[in-house]
Amino acid sequence: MDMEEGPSKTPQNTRHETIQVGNTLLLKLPSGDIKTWKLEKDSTANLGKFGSFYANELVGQPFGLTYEIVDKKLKAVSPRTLQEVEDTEATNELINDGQFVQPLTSEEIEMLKKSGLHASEIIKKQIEQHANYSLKTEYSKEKYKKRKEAKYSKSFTVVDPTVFNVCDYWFNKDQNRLRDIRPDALGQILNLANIRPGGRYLAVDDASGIVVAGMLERLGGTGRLITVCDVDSPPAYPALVHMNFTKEVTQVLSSLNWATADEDYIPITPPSEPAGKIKSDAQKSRLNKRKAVSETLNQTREELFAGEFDGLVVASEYDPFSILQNLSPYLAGSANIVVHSPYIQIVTDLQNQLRNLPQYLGAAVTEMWLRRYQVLPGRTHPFMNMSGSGGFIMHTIKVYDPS
Amino acid sequence: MDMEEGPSKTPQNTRHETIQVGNTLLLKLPSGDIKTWKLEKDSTANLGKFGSFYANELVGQPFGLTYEIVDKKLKAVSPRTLQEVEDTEATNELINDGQFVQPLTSEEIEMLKKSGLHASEIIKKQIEQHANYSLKTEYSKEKYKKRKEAKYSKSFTVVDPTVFNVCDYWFNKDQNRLRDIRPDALGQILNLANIRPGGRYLAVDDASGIVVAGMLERLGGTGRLITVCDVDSPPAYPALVHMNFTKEVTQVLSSLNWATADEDYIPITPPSEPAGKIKSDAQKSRLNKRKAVSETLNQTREELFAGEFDGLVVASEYDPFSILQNLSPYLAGSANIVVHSPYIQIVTDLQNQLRNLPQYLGAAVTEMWLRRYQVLPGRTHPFMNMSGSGGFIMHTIKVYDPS
Amino acid sequence: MWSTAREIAAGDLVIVWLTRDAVQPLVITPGKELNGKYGVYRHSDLIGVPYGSKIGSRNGRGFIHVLRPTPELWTLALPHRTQILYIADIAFVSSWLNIKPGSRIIEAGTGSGSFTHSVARAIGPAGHLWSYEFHEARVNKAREEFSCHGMDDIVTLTHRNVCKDGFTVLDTVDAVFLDLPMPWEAVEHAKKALRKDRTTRICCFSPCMEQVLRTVTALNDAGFTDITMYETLLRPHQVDSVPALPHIGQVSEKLKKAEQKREEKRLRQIANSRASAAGKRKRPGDADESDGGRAEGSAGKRPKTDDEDDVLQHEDGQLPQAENHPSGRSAGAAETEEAKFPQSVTESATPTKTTFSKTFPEVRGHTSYLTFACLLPAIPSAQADPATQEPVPSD
Amino acid sequence: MWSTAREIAAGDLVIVWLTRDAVQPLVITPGKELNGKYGVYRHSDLIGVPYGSKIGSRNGRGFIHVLRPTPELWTLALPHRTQILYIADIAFVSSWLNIKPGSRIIEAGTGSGSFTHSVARAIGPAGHLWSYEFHEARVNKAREEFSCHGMDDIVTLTHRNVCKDGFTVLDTVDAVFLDLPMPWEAVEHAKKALRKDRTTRICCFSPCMEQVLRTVTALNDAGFTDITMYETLLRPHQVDSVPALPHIGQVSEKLKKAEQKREEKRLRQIANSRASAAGKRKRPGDADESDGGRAEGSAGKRPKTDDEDDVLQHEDGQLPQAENHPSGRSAGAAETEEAKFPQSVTESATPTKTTFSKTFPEVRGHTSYLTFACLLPAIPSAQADPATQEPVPSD
Repeated sequence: MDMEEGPSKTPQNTRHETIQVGNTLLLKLPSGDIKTWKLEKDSTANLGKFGSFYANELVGQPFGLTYEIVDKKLKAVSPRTLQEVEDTEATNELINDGQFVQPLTSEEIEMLKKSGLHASEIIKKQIEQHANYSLKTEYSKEKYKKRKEAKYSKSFTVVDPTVFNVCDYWFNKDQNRLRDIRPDALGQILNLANIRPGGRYLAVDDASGIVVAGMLERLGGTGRLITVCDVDSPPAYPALVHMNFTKEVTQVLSSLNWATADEDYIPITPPSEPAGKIKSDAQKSRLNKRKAVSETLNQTREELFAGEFDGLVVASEYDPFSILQNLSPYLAGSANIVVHSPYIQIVTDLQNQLRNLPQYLGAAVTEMWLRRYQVLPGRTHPFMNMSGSGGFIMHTIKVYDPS
Repeated sequence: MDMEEGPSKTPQNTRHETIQVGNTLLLKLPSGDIKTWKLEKDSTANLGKFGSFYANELVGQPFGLTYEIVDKKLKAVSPRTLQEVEDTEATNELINDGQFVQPLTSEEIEMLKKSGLHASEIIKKQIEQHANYSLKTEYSKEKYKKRKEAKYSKSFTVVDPTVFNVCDYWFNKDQNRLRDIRPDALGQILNLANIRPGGRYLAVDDASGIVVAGMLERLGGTGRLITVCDVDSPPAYPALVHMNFTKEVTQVLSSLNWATADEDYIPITPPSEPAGKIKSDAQKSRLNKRKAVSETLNQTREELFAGEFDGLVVASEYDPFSILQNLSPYLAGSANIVVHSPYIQIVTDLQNQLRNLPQYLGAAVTEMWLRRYQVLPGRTHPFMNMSGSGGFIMHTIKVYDPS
Repeated sequence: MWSTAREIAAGDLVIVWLTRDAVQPLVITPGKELNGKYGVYRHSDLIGVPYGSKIGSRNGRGFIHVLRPTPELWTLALPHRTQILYIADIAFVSSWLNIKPGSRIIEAGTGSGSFTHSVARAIGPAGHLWSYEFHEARVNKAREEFSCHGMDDIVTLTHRNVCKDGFTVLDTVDAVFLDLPMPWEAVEHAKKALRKDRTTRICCFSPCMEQVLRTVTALNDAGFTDITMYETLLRPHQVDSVPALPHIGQVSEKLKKAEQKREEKRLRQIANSRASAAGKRKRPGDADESDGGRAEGSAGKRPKTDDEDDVLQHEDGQLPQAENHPSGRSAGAAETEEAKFPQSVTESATPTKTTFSKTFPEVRGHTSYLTFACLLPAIPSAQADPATQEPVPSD
Repeated sequence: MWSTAREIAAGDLVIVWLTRDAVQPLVITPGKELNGKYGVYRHSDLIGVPYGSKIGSRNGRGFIHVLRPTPELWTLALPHRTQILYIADIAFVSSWLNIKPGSRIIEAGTGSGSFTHSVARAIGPAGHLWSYEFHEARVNKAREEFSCHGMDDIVTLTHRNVCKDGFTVLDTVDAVFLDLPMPWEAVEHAKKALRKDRTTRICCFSPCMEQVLRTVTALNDAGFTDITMYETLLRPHQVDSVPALPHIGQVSEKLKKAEQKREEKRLRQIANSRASAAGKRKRPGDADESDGGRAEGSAGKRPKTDDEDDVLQHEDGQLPQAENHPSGRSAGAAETEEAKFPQSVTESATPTKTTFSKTFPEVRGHTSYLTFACLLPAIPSAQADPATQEPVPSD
């Protein structure tokens, strides 16, 4: 093994290597649901019927592991293998049409649970009582076991908060809030917009901050990102919270709104100089804060208006043509412009509007298509249900209009 | 084997069981191209470099066989098996990037061909001369052989003229003339429109007659089909010719145009009664013909205006809403209406227009999606290129408006 | 099969359309009643009514549409019994297999009968369908249905394990459709059942790729040609008619006005507090603090410091935690509307309506792989002279 | 990697955009010239010009755009050398594998270098990519390219058969990407190269399903988890702005007018022929026969009898034979336009323009199956007490 090749430097990261106090985690439950939970020091996490545990148990652990809850303590367990049956729609010609008969009453199950029996024991008991169990095919048996396991197992998995996983979580939770930005669409957007560490970008993200999350991760704490939003207060980008970014990563982000991003507008800022003499420390601190806010705003505006940005990403509920007309003057030549929309009509109309404008080169519309497969041994096939739409992307390159 | 079940009657067919004089055939050449050719008695067919043969040789033969041409006579050959390699994009990490070097000059090949050498012999000669041949992988060798075979083999296949195959031929030839009606779209249209033997239907087919071809085949000589076209003369439905329908099948079809299909319009027909006394037999015959035409036109109009048709299929270059508004009064309650368009905007706008009209129930828009696979042993995958669009379908059910 | 009369008669099978998602079959039985969500309908009231009519409930509050059955409506109305074939697959298979009036067809197994109905419609009374099913309960259910639907003359239903026992006809059918867990076991049997005097066809319906691979091998070994495989799907699109997207100039104007209002309010408050400065001490700061109302755009949002930097302080937990109901920017009144379409600023938008569409969020991603092949007619052992060939009937 | 300066400098790699289908890389070499279809461009003229400029040719007849390279433009401009990864796959793989600034990545093989460039951009100078290629000629070509593109610090390229000899790093990388004919042979080697202190990832790129099945087994046997497989594609849409579809009322009016004109002409001809009836005999019939001009709608069509039934006589060959250039109804002037959009009656249409779009007729239907899996961090042998765990650096 030839180890002298490659760099010796320790790579930076956009978040801590292990789980920290203050992290907002995505916990995957045996039912398949994902719960979002903020790790507070010395607290107890409550996963409802899946149990509760001491939060501190997770501190310093790597992301991605599965834990069983035993007396509020956590025991990391080995990952599952492919022996399990996850297909819920396999044809089974030999099974009687109808439902499994529940062999134990819910009262009996409740009693067993209260007696502290382990999930696997409850399932075993149910199987023993299930008269028809031996008549089922192996697939059906596995299916049955799995379903029961999901119901009684006291365990969870800490989802590794990659951009892909965070986007996937939000998309599955409410794809409207993400404006249909599916993980494949986000990956596409980031590549087409040529996001790289050190680059300077503009973004309009009305998609819960998933675009900002992706861009910040790709910047990795170097470069610049200015977003423009539609509210007077700084925009909430709720998807960011699950990224657990370090301060270094988020400090490259500043935001303006559609008023403060207007060159001709002079924002009304409350005076940061005292009208009379300073009356209290509180007032002084407030005035200093105002001054800082005002200065930051002015700096950000100057930075925007100075232009020469490397790219623009738009995922907005507003007319994209009006956004491009407003922001493309601040783009450098050869900057990439990417507009995502859930609706094909919006991006095709946009491409049509850009067609004869000399400052936009090679406008093209593409649709995302994604298909996931079940890869269980002997039962490989695309999942029966698929996401219908990851939206549409219009990509173009800003060029200098010689006229 | 229990043979007493089932019917004893001989099924009818929409064309002759075997190839007939007068048929228009689709001949698939070794190159993969398909040539359309009309079988005239005692003629000689010329397939260019793939040879020529006596047309009579094909009369009475079943559809679907492959023939080798030997001295203008035909020899049916056994079908190819899956041993052959058809994939032209298999990864082959071990082959040098670059082209095969042609070991024989084109002059040498021309000489071999003139000497009457069989295709397989020429290929063998080329392989012998090919210095690098043994270095190639088996896949590459097969590929090479196949390419050469396509070039020199004197053979062809008579395509079985099913609706699927005829539609596929036209679609590949010029999908614009078929208004993107891919074979899967056509199948979908016919099922959604509930076409059955004995039914009575209306159609607007600006798609080269492929819809009419499909509907006539599904009627099988019983029922009725009235089409409305945009020219004063009877519409040309060129796709019909490849179906080689019997007269029984086509006699259920009549056509009107957008003027004669208008109830308020009185068509101007040249007088079929002589203005004075009849001057010649030619004139008499012409007048009789006129009379027949005029009567047929009036009968078809009366039939349309009497209504109670079972379904309407539209694949038109005109505004589909205006078509529906004109023709849906002639539909029976519960009739199925199917509108196909290459453009999603057209069918979505249409659905939107129909949404609040009480005579249309359950309007829904669907997109066709089709994918074909290569199924060669060990190399199963979707074809690298696929048809992008088979169009969009709007389906709705005509109901009685109680108001 | 089903009634082709204009009006509904006693004993007819009709399809009752309550809503798009509630479609159900109904055999008209005088004396019986149908209970809808919004009212009651007497079967006898439907007799003599034309198919395609809208029927009001007896209390006048609800209504239904009574439709003529089609194989597609029947499939839609079918209570889910086993994995049903989907209409896209059924149409595609019928088309590739060249199923038309007069065709003779085999299907195995019968399953839910969706394919059976579609084939019966296409082949008509001149054709015939042999349908085989291993599962006895399904056979009985299907036999009853086919009889009730007037398909006895067209369909011969047999309870049989075709992989083991083969089919009941020889050299007869034009096409075979296999929807079996192990279709490769039935391929040789299928070959026997297919007629040999013209090109015939087979389709194997298999959800998993591994089944496809074995099927392809079996078809190849049995001498089938043109082996190919397809997948087909229908992607439903949802259509919305909504106001055109607002221009950002509109947002900009709103923000500017809101800022101005806020400043005016602040100045007013300072003036007020100065006026009452004699009485109280700490008021000016308070007035300053409250800073007036936020713009309409931020209505319903959490109170926030006016520190421009707090967007950078997520680690400190000052931003809303995205719990089950995240309180992010679209968490206000706009959220429920947004589920239909983004329109948080539509009040001021122009009234121009645009039609937008997109694929439904979740669509059918897979039903089955459709493996097709042809069996070519036997080649005459010696090429016959055209003159000596079988006479061709002239029509 | 590539220049980030505003202006082009000598030695820069630029992308020259001639048309959408003609994009090519160019290393600015003073003294050289670029020959376009419509003119000549001196490299030296490009120096000092900002990226993104439009440059006229020296004769003023042509122009080009000079663009800053991106991995996507580079891939687009790449002369086809071997099966290149497509941009949809590259983006998706990068995303799933969580490739970001500072990541350490392995790829095998290097192939055309498309993935290499995309990864190099994403990981930046703080990351590292080990790239392995078996094929010597490709290694040499890639080495030259990477050097020219300033990627030497980021990419370590090795000529090696990784299936046989494994990788050159141990417990180091965050993710492995395998684009090999037999990826399963490299899975155990990949496991060794991946770091074990956090969740790491692998992707195997395989065109064929059989490769996927073997890969899944190998990954499972090696202890990888979350094994899943995806396909991703980009479907390009073509956009047209065209007049709204004509209403059939317009066609109807045209047909009626044409019919009237024809009748008028017929009557005129009869009147004319009667006027000259004294001189000649057989004229009236001829006038009758020619029947005047056809409607505009049928202009360019073959002459036809006015027998309403002839549409039923296809067997007799009276209808046009659809040869290579069928002379059907759209065979007239409308045909070439129809290739762009149906508009045969657009002359009389309202001038309202509508935007229509559809997928390109032929699109990429498949590139590869992307099989993914995770390797979870090693579980501590005994669950450590939180207090005794490794100290966490505070930032």
